[in-house]
Amino acid sequence: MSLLSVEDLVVRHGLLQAVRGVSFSVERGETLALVGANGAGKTTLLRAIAGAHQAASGRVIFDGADLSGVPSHERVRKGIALVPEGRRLFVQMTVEENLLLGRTAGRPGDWSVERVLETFPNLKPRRHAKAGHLSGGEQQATAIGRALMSNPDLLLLDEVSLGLSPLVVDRVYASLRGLISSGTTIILVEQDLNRALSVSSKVICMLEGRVALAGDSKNVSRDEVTKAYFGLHRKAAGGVPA
Amino acid sequence: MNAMPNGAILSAAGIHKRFGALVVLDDIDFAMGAEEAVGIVGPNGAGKTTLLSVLSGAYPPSAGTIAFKGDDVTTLPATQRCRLGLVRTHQVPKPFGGMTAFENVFVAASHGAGLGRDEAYEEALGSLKLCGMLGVANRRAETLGLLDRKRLELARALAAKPTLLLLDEIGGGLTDGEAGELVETIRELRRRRIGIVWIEHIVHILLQVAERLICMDAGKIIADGDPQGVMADPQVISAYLGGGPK
Amino acid sequence: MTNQIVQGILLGGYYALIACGLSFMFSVMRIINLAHGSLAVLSAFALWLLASRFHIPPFLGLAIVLPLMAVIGWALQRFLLERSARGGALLPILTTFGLAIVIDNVLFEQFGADTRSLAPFIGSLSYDSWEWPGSLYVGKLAVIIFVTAVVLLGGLQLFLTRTGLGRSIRATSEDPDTAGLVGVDARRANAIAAAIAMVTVGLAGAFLGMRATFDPYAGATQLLFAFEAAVIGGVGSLWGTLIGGIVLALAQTLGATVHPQGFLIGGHIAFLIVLFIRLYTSGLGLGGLLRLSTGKAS
Amino acid sequence: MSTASPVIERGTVASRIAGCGVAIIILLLAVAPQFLSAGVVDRMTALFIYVILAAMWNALAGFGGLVSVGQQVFFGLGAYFTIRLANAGLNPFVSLFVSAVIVGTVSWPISLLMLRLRNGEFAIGMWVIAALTHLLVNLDRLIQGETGTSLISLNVYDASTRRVTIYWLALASMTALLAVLFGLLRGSTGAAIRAIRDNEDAAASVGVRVTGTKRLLFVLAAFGIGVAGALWLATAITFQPKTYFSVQWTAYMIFMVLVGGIGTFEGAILGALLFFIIETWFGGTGVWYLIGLGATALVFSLLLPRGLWGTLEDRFGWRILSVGYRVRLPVNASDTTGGTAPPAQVTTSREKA
Repeated sequence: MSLLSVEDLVVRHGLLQAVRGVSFSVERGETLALVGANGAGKTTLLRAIAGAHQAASGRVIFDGADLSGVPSHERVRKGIALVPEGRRLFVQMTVEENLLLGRTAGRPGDWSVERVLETFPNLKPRRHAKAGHLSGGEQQATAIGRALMSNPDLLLLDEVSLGLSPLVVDRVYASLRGLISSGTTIILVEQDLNRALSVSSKVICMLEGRVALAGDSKNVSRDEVTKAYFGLHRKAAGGVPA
Repeated sequence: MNAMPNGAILSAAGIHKRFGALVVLDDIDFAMGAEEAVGIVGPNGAGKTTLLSVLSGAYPPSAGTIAFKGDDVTTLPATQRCRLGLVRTHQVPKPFGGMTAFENVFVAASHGAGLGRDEAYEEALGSLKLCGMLGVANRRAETLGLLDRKRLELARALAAKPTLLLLDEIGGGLTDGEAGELVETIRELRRRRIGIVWIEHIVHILLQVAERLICMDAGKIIADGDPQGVMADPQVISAYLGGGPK
Repeated sequence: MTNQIVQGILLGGYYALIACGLSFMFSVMRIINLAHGSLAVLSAFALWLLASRFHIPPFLGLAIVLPLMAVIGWALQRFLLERSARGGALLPILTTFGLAIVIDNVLFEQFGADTRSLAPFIGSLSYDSWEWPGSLYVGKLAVIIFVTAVVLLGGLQLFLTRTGLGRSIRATSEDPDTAGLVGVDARRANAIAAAIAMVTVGLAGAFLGMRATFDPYAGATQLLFAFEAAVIGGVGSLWGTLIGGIVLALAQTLGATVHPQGFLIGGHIAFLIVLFIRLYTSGLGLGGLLRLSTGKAS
Repeated sequence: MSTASPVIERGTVASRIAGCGVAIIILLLAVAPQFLSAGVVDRMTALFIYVILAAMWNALAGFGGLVSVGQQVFFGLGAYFTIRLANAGLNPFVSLFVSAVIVGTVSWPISLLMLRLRNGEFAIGMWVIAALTHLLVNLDRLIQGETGTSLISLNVYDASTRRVTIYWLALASMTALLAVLFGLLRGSTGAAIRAIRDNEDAAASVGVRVTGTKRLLFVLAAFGIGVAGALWLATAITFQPKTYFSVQWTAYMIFMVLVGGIGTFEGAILGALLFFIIETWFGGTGVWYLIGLGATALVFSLLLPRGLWGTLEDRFGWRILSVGYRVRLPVNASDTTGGTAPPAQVTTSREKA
């Protein structure tokens, strides 16, 4: 049984139908990369899986249970954690407090403040700093750490490298590789295609709310993805996909 | 770049915008001629919407100057800039929810364009018609769907009789047919000699209208010129997709 | 003069007490509760009823009234505020104003127009005083109120920073959406925050009754005091509220020395002056005055 | 394409009939004192004042989005300045209106500070202003604190002349204020006011002068409520600050507008009428009456926030004194989604009243 399966999911974001019938599934231990231009519906899809948006139709099935109508805080309890776009830290609170909040769901597991600080050594001296005063890389580490604190079975990462310097991105990805090798299931939204393909086993490219391309990360070409990304594949084909 | 090209209708020089420690616009120089149609693309967080907000007067730049029709408008509030003919739309439509679609547009015609009653009626109806909204003219805006709200956003800006229109992602979430209509509408604006600056993520729509394309990334302009050329620019591709070819 | 300043500072403790619930609710739920003062008076009447009818002294009566206030706060949030807040920013003002009118007049219906006091039920505490160096006489009750305010504010601060529930409430006040994504039940956090706010209101009502008199329509004045102290204290920590309360009380004390009727005028004018300075120096007009600064980048 | 252009309609058949009806009612009301008992004339005067209060609060809150719980300040000041002017020797009836002008003038500086506040802060900030003004008025020796004073100079007129004159003045004030308000809200300024209420940023971005427009509305509402306060003084003769500066007045305004229908012109008038009837029937029950008012306001704000008229308007499309605009499409227009499609008749886009 897949850890997560998304079945013909339609999500409205405000009035916008941001996700227009998406289906896919993720097995335990897999890493799925989600790419696509802005407004393609990636963030909305992740947020819908995490329960921040309710589906207009279709289903999200996690660990065998239908999540329809389950609010976001309950989903954290079931083992889904989201690192939201823009980090969304509680800027008035310290790094430690942000991390402790991740424990609200009370799921048993190995993650502790200490372990997060071990994993992201750059946070160690910043433990009692307000999250609003952190650098971009430190903020990102805190956001990932906060999600890990709930000991999730499924980790959703939205644009973790956005606004970071390449050096910091390398560091973030090094820690992600650690997580992946320890068996954590991950869905990752990433702008940087090469990075996305290098860590993932599967890739989905979204365009205007739909899946424009899905494949094995090793087998898709950069060119294919670029075409799907800008919606040029269908112009070239001279038609509109059904 | 201190000397603005002659005949520039809008020129911005040395624009910086910071929110706290966050630098969103980093030394932007931008000038365009009247009747030009300029597209702006760039990945999330590149500062496109912020640039539009600074140009339209929603908030002042942290540094730099903006001139419109030869006058310095850097400190002029949005209301005044609108009355001068520099009008914007909002990425997330901001309709006057308790008013009908017609009333929404009428406000812009009578205040933004400063028209008398009958001219304002003509202008408002004309804008609604151009945007295909006559059929829902009597609906309260809060009851409209997203597509109609986006159209209303455009119709309302048009009714203020802009000489230069700043469009922020009016194409998002449209079906192909709807996008086609939108392109037609924009082409009609061009025939009416209205200058256009258009931020859009749906690049293939933008390419049908823009005669010049600017790509922004991390608060800077990284490419500016012929649309096909800009889209082929490796720097632009890597701004979107990162890294070099695989 | 020293005497008046000391009295003023002590009175500020009471204002901090009544203001902290108002600003706490505002910073968490973004709602100004116009029934705030009326609820304080309700608590005072409840204690009065317990004392006069059932001979339960007010300090003991708090053991009954405060839990009751917590329940009221929880219900208020769940059944009124949560619902009306969905209708935009203006509806909660009207809803809580309607509630204030109902409470005031129900109290009037039950207890009549007479002014009451809890002072007769707390023995000599209402008039006892300590002599401090410099032949300064300070009322024991005033000191108790001030100390209570400090302890309450400190306790609240500790609760918010040191406990999981407190962090959940702070997270909800900063960003309810993201709070849900890290596992916080925002509705529950709001209801608990409202319950806590009402407990502080209950306590403030008790002290209102002990240190002065009250009548069914006294709620409006208490609301204005609370609002003024909260705005003067401004953004930031709960301690700002204490400073706001003290400034308000000192201004009132000063007003009273200038003119026999200057007590309330002094407070209102101080409030307007602070408001004027804040609005025209910091450009806070757009952000809201009571709001804890979130410093969120756009 | 069709040759016929859409027509802008400002009213319906119903509204034209209603317009005539309103004119007839006002005429009837003008001659009514000949036939009515003294008591009824006094009650009718009160009704006119309620209508003014409701219309003004509705303009501010319902159209402008400015919810104030301190509007009693202008009610009290209207009465206070009348006392002051009459005491200075001005004819008491003239004083009523000069006083209201002064109230409007005073509201200007108040607006400079208060209009920078938002939502709840504005609401309660106005309340502080009302409380402070009340205290300052109490300081005036002439008023003698809460003891108050009377508009003695009215005593030179005999009781029935006084009653009928005040009745007429109240009727005329109500008519004039409603007409001015209707004209303002119906015109392009009214559209701007509603636009600001719905989205201030968007209003600014399409050229609406936000601050100036809000200020105009604030001052107009202050003036109108000042007139109401002055008229109330003329009927009651006595001036006790506590009565006039009571928050109860704002409670009444909120009740009337919330029940009648916030943001609709008809709603405020309907609300005032209902309030008047309820007061006539239940006013004697004293405090239960007030509890009922508060509870009704509470229930309406929770369950029926658009009020009675707003709900009827939504349900049945009733529009009598509408300030809105309707576009009527020519019958051969291609769009079929338009709400109203009566026979086309005109080929220009001139306004039809």
